[in-house]
Amino acid sequence: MIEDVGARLSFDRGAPGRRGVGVPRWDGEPAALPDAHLLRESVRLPEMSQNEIVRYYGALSRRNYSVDSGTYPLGSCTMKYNPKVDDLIASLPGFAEAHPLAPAEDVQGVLRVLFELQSHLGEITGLPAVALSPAAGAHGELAGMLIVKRALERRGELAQRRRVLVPDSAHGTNPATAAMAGFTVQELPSGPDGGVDLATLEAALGDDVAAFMVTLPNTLGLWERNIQRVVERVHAAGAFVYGDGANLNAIVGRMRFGDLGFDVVHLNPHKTFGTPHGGGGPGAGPVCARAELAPYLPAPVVVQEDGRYALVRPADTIGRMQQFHGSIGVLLRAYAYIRTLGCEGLRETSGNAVLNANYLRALMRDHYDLPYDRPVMHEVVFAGTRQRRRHNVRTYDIAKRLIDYGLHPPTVYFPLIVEEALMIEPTEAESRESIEMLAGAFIAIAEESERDPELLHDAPQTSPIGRMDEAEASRHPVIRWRPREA
Amino acid sequence: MIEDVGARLSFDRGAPGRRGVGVPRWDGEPAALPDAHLLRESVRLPEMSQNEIVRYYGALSRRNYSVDSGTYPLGSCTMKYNPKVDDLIASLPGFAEAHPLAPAEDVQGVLRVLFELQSHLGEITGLPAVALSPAAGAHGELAGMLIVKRALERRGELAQRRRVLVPDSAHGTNPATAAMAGFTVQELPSGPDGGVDLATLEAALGDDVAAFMVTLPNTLGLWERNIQRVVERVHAAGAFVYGDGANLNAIVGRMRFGDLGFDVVHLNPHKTFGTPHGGGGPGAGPVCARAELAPYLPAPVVVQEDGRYALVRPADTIGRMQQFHGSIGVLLRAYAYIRTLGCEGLRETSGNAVLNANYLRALMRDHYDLPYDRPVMHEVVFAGTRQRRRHNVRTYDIAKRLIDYGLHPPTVYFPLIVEEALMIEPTEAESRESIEMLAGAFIAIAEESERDPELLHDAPQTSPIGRMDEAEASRHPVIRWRPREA
Amino acid sequence: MQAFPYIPNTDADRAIMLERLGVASVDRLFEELPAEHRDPQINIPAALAEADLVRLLQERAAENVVDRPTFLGAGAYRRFVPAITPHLVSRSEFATSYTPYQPEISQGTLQAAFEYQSVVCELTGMDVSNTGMYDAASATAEACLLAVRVTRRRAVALLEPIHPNTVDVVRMYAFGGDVRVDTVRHATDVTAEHACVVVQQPDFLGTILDVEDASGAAHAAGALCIVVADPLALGLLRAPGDAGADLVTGEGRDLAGPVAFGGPSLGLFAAREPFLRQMPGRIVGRAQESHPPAGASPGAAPRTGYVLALQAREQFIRRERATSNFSTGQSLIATAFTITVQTLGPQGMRESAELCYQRAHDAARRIATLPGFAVVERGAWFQEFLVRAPMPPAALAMALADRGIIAGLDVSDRGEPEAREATMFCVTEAMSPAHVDALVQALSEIGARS
Amino acid sequence: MQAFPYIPNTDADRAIMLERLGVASVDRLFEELPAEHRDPQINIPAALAEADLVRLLQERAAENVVDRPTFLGAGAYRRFVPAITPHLVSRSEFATSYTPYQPEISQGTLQAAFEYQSVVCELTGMDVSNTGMYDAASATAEACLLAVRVTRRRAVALLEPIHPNTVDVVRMYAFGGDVRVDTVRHATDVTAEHACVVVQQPDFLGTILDVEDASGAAHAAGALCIVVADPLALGLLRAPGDAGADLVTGEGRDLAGPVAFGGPSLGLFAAREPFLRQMPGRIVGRAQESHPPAGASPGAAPRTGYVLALQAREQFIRRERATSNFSTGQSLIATAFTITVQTLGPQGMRESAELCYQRAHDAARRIATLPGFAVVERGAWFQEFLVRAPMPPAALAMALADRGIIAGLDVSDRGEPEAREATMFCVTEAMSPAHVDALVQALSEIGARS
Ligand SMILES: Cc1ncc(COP(=O)(O)O)c(C=O)c1O
Ligand SMILES: Cc1ncc(COP(=O)(O)O)c(C=O)c1O
Repeated sequence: MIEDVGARLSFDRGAPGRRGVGVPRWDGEPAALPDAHLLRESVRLPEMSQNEIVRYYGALSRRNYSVDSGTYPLGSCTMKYNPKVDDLIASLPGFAEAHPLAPAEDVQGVLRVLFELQSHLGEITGLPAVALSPAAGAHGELAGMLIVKRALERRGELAQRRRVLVPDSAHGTNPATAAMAGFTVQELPSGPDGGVDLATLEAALGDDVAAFMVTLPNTLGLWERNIQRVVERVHAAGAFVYGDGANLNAIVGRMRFGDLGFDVVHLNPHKTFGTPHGGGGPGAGPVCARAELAPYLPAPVVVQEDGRYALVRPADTIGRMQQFHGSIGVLLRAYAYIRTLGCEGLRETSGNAVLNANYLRALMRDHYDLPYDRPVMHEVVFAGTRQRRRHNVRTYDIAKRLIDYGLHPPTVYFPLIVEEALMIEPTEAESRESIEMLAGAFIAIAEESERDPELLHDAPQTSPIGRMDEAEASRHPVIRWRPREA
Repeated sequence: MIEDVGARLSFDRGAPGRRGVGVPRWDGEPAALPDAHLLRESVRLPEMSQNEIVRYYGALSRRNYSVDSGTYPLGSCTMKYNPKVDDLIASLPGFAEAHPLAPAEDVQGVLRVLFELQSHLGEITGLPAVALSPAAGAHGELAGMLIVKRALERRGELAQRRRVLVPDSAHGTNPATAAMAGFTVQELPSGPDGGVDLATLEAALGDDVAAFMVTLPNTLGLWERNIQRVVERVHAAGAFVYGDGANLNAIVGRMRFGDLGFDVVHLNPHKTFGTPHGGGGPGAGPVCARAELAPYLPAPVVVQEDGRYALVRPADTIGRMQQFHGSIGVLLRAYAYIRTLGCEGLRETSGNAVLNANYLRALMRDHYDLPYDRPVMHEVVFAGTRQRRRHNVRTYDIAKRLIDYGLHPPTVYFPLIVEEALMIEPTEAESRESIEMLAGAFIAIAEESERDPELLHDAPQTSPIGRMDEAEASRHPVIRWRPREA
Repeated sequence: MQAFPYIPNTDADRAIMLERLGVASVDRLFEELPAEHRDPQINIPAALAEADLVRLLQERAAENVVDRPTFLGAGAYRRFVPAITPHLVSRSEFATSYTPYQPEISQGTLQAAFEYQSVVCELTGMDVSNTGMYDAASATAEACLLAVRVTRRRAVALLEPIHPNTVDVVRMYAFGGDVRVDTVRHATDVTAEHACVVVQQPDFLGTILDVEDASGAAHAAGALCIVVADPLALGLLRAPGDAGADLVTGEGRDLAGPVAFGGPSLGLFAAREPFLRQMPGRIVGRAQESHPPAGASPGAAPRTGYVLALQAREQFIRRERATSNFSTGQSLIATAFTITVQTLGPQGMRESAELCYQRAHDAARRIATLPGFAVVERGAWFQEFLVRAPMPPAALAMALADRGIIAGLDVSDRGEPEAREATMFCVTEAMSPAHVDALVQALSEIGARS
Repeated sequence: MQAFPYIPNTDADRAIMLERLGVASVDRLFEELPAEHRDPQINIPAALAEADLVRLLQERAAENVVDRPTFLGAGAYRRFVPAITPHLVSRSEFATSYTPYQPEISQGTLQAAFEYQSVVCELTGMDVSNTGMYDAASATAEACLLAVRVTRRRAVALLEPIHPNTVDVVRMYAFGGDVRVDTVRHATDVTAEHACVVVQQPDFLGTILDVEDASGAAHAAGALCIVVADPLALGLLRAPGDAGADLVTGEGRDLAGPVAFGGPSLGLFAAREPFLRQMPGRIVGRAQESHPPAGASPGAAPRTGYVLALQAREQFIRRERATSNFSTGQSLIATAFTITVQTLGPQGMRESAELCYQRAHDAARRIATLPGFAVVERGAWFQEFLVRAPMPPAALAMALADRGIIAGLDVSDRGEPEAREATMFCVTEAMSPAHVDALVQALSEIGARS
């Protein structure tokens, strides 16, 4: 009897003539409008009273699971707690109302924060040349790979070095970014321990290789045991080591990319530094590089001289990533997060993230297959292979069934190299009890898959809507409202 | 499988040593603490991390129905839309951070708003002597009745006039307030049309009567057709007319208490002026009186002289209603609301509130009994008598069943003079469709009560929790957490 | 007709509805109202669009000066409130619901209120609490009326120094109840005529009292002991319930949010068990499901929830015989208070109280060393201290105002000898240390020039 | 170990967990990491308690001057955003969820995104939209790459005057894609080498263009026409889709919230239907339930919902052959944008756009009457106009700064003749009329003194 919210968009609500808000009337002398051929009649939009809009979007919100509603162990997403004080800080009028083109003397406060954030990220990564302007992880990757490209260009090697090596366990953004940066991508199969296989790497290296892109820890949640040798070999071949630092939560405060010899990394503050993910952004993607690469950083960067801060364009910059200076609201939150925890708190973060993942692994290991049976870092990848083989239950079904336990499913079918993958990242923000609860739900579901696999096939049952026909939505895409008669 | 939230209070969550927030360390020279016998060991409180607290209170919030979730037609409560811009205004630091004892020159902005609000309420009620400090409707009533008491005292009639007349349809706060003000209460039975019966009133009047308290429109949602004669008779008997103005939404912009001869009224901004009710407050209860009663107003009131605003203590004030100046945050919202609508918008408010109530009455009238079959003002009172008699379904069951329709039940069993009362106040904030939806649900339930009364007896079925055993909760009250072992 | 964003019906909607009613116009629905007074001229400004409204009120807000260092306390204290408190209570599910008459869809409000009652009992050391009252002063007045009811005595005693506005409010309620109000200098002045003695902790001039002295004297006279306590101070100080208090009230506003020019406020009200059914206000009790929904937990035990309890005390049932006329209270502020206190937790409440104590004592110590200035000695104190300057308090306030600082409260008009010529400064855990530095600097300059 | 509020595990928790793992300490879990680099010295300041953090950042925020009248625009416009927009998007259900990979529990995000796509299509007059990109400039760059893909041409043309930062961003992406970027003065300069022409509407110097001129020229050369449009202006101006645009981008930030020093932003990205499967970014599609929950609606039709659609274009499936590397986007900003536009509605969008137009034209008219000042004539314009003062732009900016006013943008370094010696002032619907008065007053004083 409760309304089927999905069937009625805002465009199907309200009534002609309703208003959501009043607009001040212009009561001065009216200027003539431009010629009619430059103008439109009106925009076709819903007409709702404010109450209707508030209820509609409130109802939508209640159809969402979120970190604030419960455990959200989506692997590779680091869905940790998002501090509310950081939201409050980002909304202070002094920050929120600052115009991006304001004279530097009017925006010293925000510039100082950004400058300090550059320096903190430089410290945290061990890579001191930092630019904050990329808008997300993938955008930071693009900036990083273009820095590599520019450096090769300046070395006169760009025409020759067009190949980028990427492990097959890499996040999809890595090969996609390498391609956007104009490189050809060669995928390297992972070794039996889930890490980079040195022999494979060596075989692939050559003087046409521009860079090796590696995620650390990798997307299996594993530490690259050969990382130092990997870096050596790549450098020896004259190529760059690009680090995907999106998994920094595993090692923050304990290990620095720069110390391991990486040339460039990007970070994901919307993962490691607790900025809210917003249902798919906004994020940010700071890029950190060795000092020698500083001239190529994307513009702008913040510099300080005699206690005054200014935005500058690096000498040989690859250009701008976006129109203005970056996701300032996200960066302010990241700064606040780092200042709240300090170095000690960041170490505790990685410590507890890794402890939670290993504890979960220990609790679940008898019930699910472990394709790589090694202690893990911040996340653990199980395989639903046993359940599929024995009970015709797929990882997809297990994921949907978790919803009925009031939990968000993990990432599934990724990394691609693990069959029926269940990639679980609990983060440090979950307590021991919530790890136990999560493991308990997984174990109960493993038992259900033996006893009553239909339960899983029909899941979820308690969600606002049932399983969706996703394939059909792509076969015959309807991606916007249209009036009923049309 | 989803947690039984009610069974676990915060005190049963978390773990010893967890922190919800850090507190700055005192790193100066420490002063000695007071003697040990003045100190305590520690306070027994939950120990939770911030994530746990956010999730717990978030989960609680999701167990609440609210105006922002849907139609909330609780009679006598005027549950209208609460504008979000008014919340924003009340939280502006210039208002939120002002100290109540700050020198007047530092708080001219808020004093000006309060002064203008006094004047707007004076205009709206036609009673120009206004004090804003009462904290809620009942508090405003107390202020109003003490003004009456002080006036009688100054007239030398206090010893003689100790009786207060109250119609039997009155809101419970009216007799309770008269008693708190030291008067004895005499209840007057309502006339056959639901209004004050002139003969009954005249019989009850006498030179020992201090005041007549009347709600306008009354709690049956009806206009007092004799109101002018009522006021005349009461005044002729030397008594005061006290108006409960909590139902102002019915007549705002269209009729003024002062013009009808009332002496004192209180208003409920958390009803008429859209301030959020907060699950039971905060509210405010401005009191408005004839000019001659101004010296008795509760302290403080705001005055203006030469463009400067100041808080003053009326000459012969009844005293303070609370420690400081009132529910400023609520009053700021009320001011913003009045300024948003202006006189025209306030008239539209009452117009649509009354139209909605009458439309609802028309849609439902064939399905429920109408004890007083007259056009109504802002609310309509039906009786579930037919359903009780024929199907052993009580108003209580009807109310609970509405929950399964995604709606909030109306006020039930009030006013006391209507058997099985269903008191429904839709407000102007509901649209025609939502009135139709509400009527549709009531009608469907009337049909269910014939067809399948068990559906109603077992309702609600879709709420976060089922029907509660309320009687037992009062028989053996458990009103606080205690450790399990105790 | 102009469309207002808060009123959905359009002309077309109204036409349909009026047609159904057989009424020609909306105005016709008001025909019972006396024609000669209908549709009066109401002199209020024309409607404002949201953008103009916000601009106007931003201008008004800017006319308040709130960024200067200020050392006012006296019942309204700047306190640390964590960001999650406003975040959570501004959720519209809490903010836009009514008093929880329908428990099945009001468990959020009800369970939060039960948490509040539990927290208040723990802080005060009392057995029971209601869901909160308007503010500390009105709660104290209601506590006095409770004492009057249970002792059947017609006078109450207030122990000085007590906040003058509390006295004022108690007198106002007492005027209603025809009760006499005596202010007394010593707890031992309480007599068999008094229903109770009211003690403020810390007292109005900042001193920490031994509540046992007052409760002992009150009980000896057959009176109740009511303590008006500062809830942050209770992070550090002995719970009044452990020192013989019968009723405890207090002001919860400042742990719930900003001082907000003094309101909305929150009156704590806690009592010993025997007074439970005499309490004013709403009370939430634990309850069990009587009809668990069919689908929910088949065969399982009824679930636990919360309901409004002991309503037979209240105005809407007992009418003129109710314990109070109390109806709408301060629910949202109570939830905010609860969240702050629980977020601080046992450690945080202690640390915050101690930080307040230390910052205040540090400021006092530094001021005491300034030539010409003295801090009045009067035993243990919490956050407020009395300063005598080389000039009268009014002149001191002016001199500080010239330096952009709002002084403490001039208390020189009070009767107590220690208040003579004194200004009461307040320093809390939430004040900026830089503001204290500015004060000390300003005072040292003022001292040097006088 | 110090307890951090964002990390629940206590020493006791860790002890239990480590025991289960048979590991002696948390540090032991990191033993695979190279010992010589483990636990480096990291030079960042010590942890701050919340109260100190807030105070620190309030100080930083106060170091930004944001209350002066300012007439900067150039891609970041102060716009009216109704209060319900931040109210709704700050609901943690929207703010703290991930990209909606699990549609059953992400309908809120998904349906809001579908609303967004619909609104963008309506505003731009295009057939399809994605869920939004980083900002206008990067969306424009991605649009250029789309044009390169579908035309298989290796150069793009940008029509001047266009925002210089847009040029910069397009060049950056073009560096990656090995694409040539030409800036052209006339649409007719587009050749068969160009994959597209990019037109800004209104153009960088504020003028309203007839998009048909550009689309006609582009199509004649076999190139696509990409329009970068101001979405508020689209409340008034002809939809680019009706004037021949193939792709429309734009900046949504300013209708979503405050300018926020330029970000986070929101890049609108809409296209004609044939380009749907070539689009970068996420796309949400309508879907039906395949397994309705048993209890929900027995026998009833499957319900409608929303899912991520056409994912085969995306990096996590197609990897190096994806249409873009796009992953995390600007979902929350897109929802805010949608709510603002829908709250304004058709009437409000028109009125807001006209108010912007009228306020700007009024300011220009008043400035044009000041002796010594001229407003450059160049056809219809929306919110930005070029002023020549009796002094060079830099001197004008200084003179205004002395009067507490931030001037418009100095555009005198640009090539266009109309920009010579000019300052570009921007006035929007959200600017305070008092600020415009102050500007006119200041300019008249400055004019009189020069
Ligand atoms: C390992 C890894 N790399 C890259 C990315 C891409 O980051 P973004 O989504 O912010 O573009 C992610 C994001 O989830 C990631 O987990
Ligand atoms: C008619 C009437 N009078 C008085 C009151 C009491 O107001 P309050 O609850 O604000 O004390 C109410 C409140 O609901 C009411 O409806």
